[in-house]
Amino acid sequence: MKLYLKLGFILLVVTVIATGILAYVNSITAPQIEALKQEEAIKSREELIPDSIFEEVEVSPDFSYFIARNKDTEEIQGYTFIASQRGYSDNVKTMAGVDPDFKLTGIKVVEQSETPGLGANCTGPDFTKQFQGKTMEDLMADKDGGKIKSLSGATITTRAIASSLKQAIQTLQQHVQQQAQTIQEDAQ
Amino acid sequence: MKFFSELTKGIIKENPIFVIVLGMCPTLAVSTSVDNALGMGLAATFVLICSNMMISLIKGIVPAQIRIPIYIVVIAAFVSIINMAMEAYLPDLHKALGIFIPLIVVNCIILGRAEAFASKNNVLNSMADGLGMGLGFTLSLSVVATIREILGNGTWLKMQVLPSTYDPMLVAILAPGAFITLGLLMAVMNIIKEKN
Amino acid sequence: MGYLGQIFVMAITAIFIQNYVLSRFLGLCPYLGVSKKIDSAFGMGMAVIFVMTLTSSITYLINRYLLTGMMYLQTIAFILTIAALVQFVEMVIQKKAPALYKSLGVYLPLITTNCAVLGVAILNTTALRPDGITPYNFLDSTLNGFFSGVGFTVVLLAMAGIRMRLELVNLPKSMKGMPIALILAGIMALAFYGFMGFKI
Amino acid sequence: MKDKVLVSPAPHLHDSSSIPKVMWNVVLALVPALIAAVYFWGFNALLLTLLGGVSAVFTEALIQKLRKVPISVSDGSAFLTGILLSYNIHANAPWWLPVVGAAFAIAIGKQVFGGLGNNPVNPALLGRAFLLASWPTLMTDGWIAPKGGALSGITNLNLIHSNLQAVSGKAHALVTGATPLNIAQSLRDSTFVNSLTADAGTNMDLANRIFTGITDGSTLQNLFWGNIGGCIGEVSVFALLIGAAWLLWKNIIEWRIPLFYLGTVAVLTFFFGTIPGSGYSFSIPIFHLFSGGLMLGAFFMATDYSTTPMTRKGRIIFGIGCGVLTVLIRFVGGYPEGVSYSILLMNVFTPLIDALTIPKAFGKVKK
Amino acid sequence: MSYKSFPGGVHPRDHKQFSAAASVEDMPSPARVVIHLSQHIGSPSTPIVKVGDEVKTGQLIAEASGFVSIPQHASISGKISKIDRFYHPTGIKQVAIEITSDDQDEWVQLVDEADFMNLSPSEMKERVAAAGICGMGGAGFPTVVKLSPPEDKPIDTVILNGVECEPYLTADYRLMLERGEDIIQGLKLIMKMVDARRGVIGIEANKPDAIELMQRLCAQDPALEVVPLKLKYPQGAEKQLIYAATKRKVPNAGGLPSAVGVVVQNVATAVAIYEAIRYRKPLIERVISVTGRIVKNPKNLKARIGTPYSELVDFCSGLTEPAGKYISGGPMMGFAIPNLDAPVAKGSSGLVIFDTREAHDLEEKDCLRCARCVDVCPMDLMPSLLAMNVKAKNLDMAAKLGLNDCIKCGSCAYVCPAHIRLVQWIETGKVRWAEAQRNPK
Repeated sequence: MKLYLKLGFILLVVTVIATGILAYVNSITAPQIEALKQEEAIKSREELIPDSIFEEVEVSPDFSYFIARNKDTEEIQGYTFIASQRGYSDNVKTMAGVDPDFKLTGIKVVEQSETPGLGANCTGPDFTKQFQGKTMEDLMADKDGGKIKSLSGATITTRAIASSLKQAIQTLQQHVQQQAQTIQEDAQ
Repeated sequence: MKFFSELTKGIIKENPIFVIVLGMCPTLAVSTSVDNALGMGLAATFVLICSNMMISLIKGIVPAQIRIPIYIVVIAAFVSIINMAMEAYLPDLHKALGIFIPLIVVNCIILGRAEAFASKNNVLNSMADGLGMGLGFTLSLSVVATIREILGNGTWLKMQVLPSTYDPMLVAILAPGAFITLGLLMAVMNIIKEKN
Repeated sequence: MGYLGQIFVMAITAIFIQNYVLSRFLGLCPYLGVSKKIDSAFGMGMAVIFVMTLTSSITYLINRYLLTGMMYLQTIAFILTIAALVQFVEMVIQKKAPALYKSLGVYLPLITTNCAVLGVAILNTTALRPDGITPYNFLDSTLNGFFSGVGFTVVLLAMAGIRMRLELVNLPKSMKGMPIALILAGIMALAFYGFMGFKI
Repeated sequence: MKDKVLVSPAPHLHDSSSIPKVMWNVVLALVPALIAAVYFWGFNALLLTLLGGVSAVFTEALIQKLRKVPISVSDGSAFLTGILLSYNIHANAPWWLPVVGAAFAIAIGKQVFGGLGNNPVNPALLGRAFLLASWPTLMTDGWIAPKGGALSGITNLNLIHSNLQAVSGKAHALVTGATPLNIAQSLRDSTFVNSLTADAGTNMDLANRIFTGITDGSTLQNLFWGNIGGCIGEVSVFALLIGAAWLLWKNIIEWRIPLFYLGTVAVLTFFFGTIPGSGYSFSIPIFHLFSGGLMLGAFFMATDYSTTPMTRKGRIIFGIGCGVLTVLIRFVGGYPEGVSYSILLMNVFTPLIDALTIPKAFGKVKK
Repeated sequence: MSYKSFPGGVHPRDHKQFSAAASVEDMPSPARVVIHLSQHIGSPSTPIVKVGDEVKTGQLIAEASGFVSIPQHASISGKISKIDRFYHPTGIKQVAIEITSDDQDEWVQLVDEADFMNLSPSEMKERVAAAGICGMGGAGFPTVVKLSPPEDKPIDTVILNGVECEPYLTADYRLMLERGEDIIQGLKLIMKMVDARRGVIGIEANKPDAIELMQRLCAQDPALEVVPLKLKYPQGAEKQLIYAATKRKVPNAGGLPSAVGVVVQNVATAVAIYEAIRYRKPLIERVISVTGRIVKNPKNLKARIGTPYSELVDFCSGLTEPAGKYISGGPMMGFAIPNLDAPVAKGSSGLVIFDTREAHDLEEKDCLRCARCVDVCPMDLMPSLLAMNVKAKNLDMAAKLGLNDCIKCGSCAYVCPAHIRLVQWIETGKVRWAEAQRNPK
């Protein structure tokens, strides 16, 4: 028993030392990682809706969006959000921006594990560019009657992206309109 | 002299992948492109060197019964460090390698070297061993990645090497391609070994 | 899709589509190392299912309630959990079921370095349900661990079956051992592409 | 006088079967399907088929030469693999596709295991899976309609609408540009079905009409004769059945696997044919039996000796397994057709099935 | 007529046309005979004569050396000229007694017991034992042992094996046509000895006249019955015959027919039993088919045990073409022998001679896994798997798969398109396995 206690104690000491070192490294790297993440997020949002400051609105624990206001006029320039749906092999996460009329200003696929060479081509500009200016109604693969040209050999990925965006815009639109209504009602 | 021979053995004679056959998972998973392979290889090399040295340092004071858990803690600590460092300073590579960085912990090469070599040798030789094994690992990874990237994407280190009319053989960068490429490479190694 | 439907999709995904071995490249060492005989493959498979399920549930709790704010300790905490768990399971089985221990005993320590186990634990922390929105809860994690173990066992058994068969034939000398096992894995991965894109 | 007689172990009689006889007979049984293919698609079908065969033979000879083992291409097995692979490619494919595919099939599917009899999975199907994973667009795009027929097998477009093009370009594109199983897959998608309805105006259920079109008697007839789009060797059920009858009569294939395979597909499609969410019932077993590569698969691929169970019980399990997987992939999978993958998957599990179904010796006493 | 059968089996062409019409001819007693001490399963007989001794036809020259053994008798009269190793019908050399004829063919005294049917069973068995009878279908199991089943295994059925499923052979067929009544007597005697109520004669469908004749002979006795059997090889194998006739399965792993209450005897054995009990005649002659496409006059000969095969062939006027293969026994289970020096033994049912084209030596290829061997195996084994395991030296696995249940009927090798010598591999496996059992490491 004594031996076990001793062994346990040694293990504990080693672990504590390791933890200490890790905590120290973490304290150096964590801010850097956080800053990188922020920077990247801001950069991607800026790419979608330029010259804006962003304000986060949480709709539900699963969905939130950013309202983009003009840096100077504070006028609403549009919204950005992340849409996600299961694609061919796993979830495909797409960041997108819409203008105040809920027309897409651009998209960026931020996370996917689709088939390389096929579905994975959804990150390429050839595919993402076509989303610019599309409305909710257009957001279907061309095969399904929409205006999104399918990736060759990867209809499922195309569908997943299109339909996730469509759903997200729908939720967004509802929420924005609701919000506006509440404000109106409050004003009354 | 010993230092030098410990260094080179990992590259050819005791190559961790082709000869000892350890560390298959990352080899197959991250060899889709040469830059990923290099990144993974160097990360593993770093962990190998550090853990080998550390374990060699503490070998005198570690009770035999709990040496494995302690080795794992040491390795896990170094892996976590490189994981954080990469995330902070090489975010793109960190993203590409994904879960395989934390999984360096269970890469059998590292624990294997700790147990087989570092726990019995001095710090300098352990470092050489770690470096050699790491380089051997990196080299083999790069060989596999070279084949897969060229066949499956027509590029090498992102540079176009095959004519643009080449219709890439996608399977090479998919899972089946990884297994088959490595399998054939090992068969070729066997044939070479037999000839010698 | 109801919850049951989602569980079904999770099962199909973990076992066939995103099989840990064939598509995520995890757990290859035991997959290639312990697949020479059906009996031992079965033993290993059972041990992995057991440990993966337990690990998934325990690491979920650790991640959720102990590691908040200290994510940098995730790797070290998980690997220690797995090591301790394996040790514990080994002790329990040895005491309570010596027969089982005899057949599983040799495989249990190997599981500590089975990266699939650590892989499941880590991936569970960020995984989402098939609806693409909801993060895993305790039950999801546990089930995912179980299904992943089953997926591992299924391909391990198939592999063992083929390799036992190949034992009886005249393989080219250079292909014997690892090379043929890897090529078989590649062939199985190609066959498993048939499950891609299942939509239920 | 010294007797010069042969002293060899019993039995001293043999039924005169041999590996070349078996293989060339299967090749012969595949000829009707080739004739049908040439009739529907012209010379290119023949060319692609031969390219596959020649590439397979060449690869096998080359590897055997390198391995310094006797070259055995004359037994016909490599040629058979090559043409079976070509049969799984459509007639509009680039010439190098069957060449590369057959080379892979022979090299990785067969020779790395030491040759005939040792390969665990059907090399031709492995070659096809390899091509599908490597060049998916080449394999799945660019189908051409048979001479005088339609890709979808719907030769009577009036079944759907007399002026389909004007009513809905999309529906028109579908019924002229997709194979029956592709259409079935499209009809599985509620988004697509809704868009069709929206397209045609509210009072015409185009999707329902398309469904009627592909399950109409005239379409089923086209499916039977092979007047539809598809891979070179799979379209003509009629031609394949002639070959299958020959093989069964010559006792080269055994009835269990095809029967249980086709039977399972028929039963499952009958009971679970309704497409979830769409309301269209595909409970028409004959449509499923005649479409895609099922006949080719059931009689010529799922009966491959080395890759299917040896036990009688095992063969039944194998057939049922193939059927279940085929229907599963057709109904919920990512591909419109599941024959190749289902056989390939069952091949992978064949040794396990064999190990679990070893028959009890005659007179085995229960313990 | 409804034909019964068993699962599995093959359909080789029967080739019986060569000798089917030839009535049994008496072969003159030869100038020299070679009587092997091992013509049966069990321990070899012990010689009681020495070189130079004079013997009469039918005189005892070797005693049974145990329970599972039989005595041997001189088949001609003359002088013992040699006791040495001679070619055996299985193609290898074994110890035998050579007798050189004095051309007198002087017999020992025989009897004719009028009331032989009413002898006591033990008396009958004694006479059978003394006559040196072993199974004449080929396997050569000492008959008296078969007639003395364990006390706890009551026998209710005796089956006479008139199947003769081996292609070419017609000896049993002719015997049934020409000595039907003696066969029935033999059957009745066997039933008496084992106290069975039912007697069955199994005959294959390709011998309709024999079926008809035997049915007529059985008609008076309700206890006797002829069971017509499907034309299929190995219909005459003991376990398969029992199954076809009674639907009973003899337990595997060394189970005997007595376990299911059955005794099986060959029709030729039945005649020998009849003669032994009635006349006290030892087994010194038997009917053997000498046949094949190139045998000038294929015949069914009643030949003395020990007659060299070469003399049989000469008696059939020789060969029309050079021989490619000599087969002692039937072509499915018989032994290819290097020359015609071997003599007729008690179990020799035929001598089949192939021409050079029929004698093919097929090259063994890798197993295709076509599973035809599995489909035809009458014992429900997986022959190719057994062979592969033997080749790979997995003897324990092979044993688990039923290695020792193989009856070496050769159906598997007959259909194998890869020409694998399955029977030989399995036999090798049996030997190696037995060796491994004796000397466990």
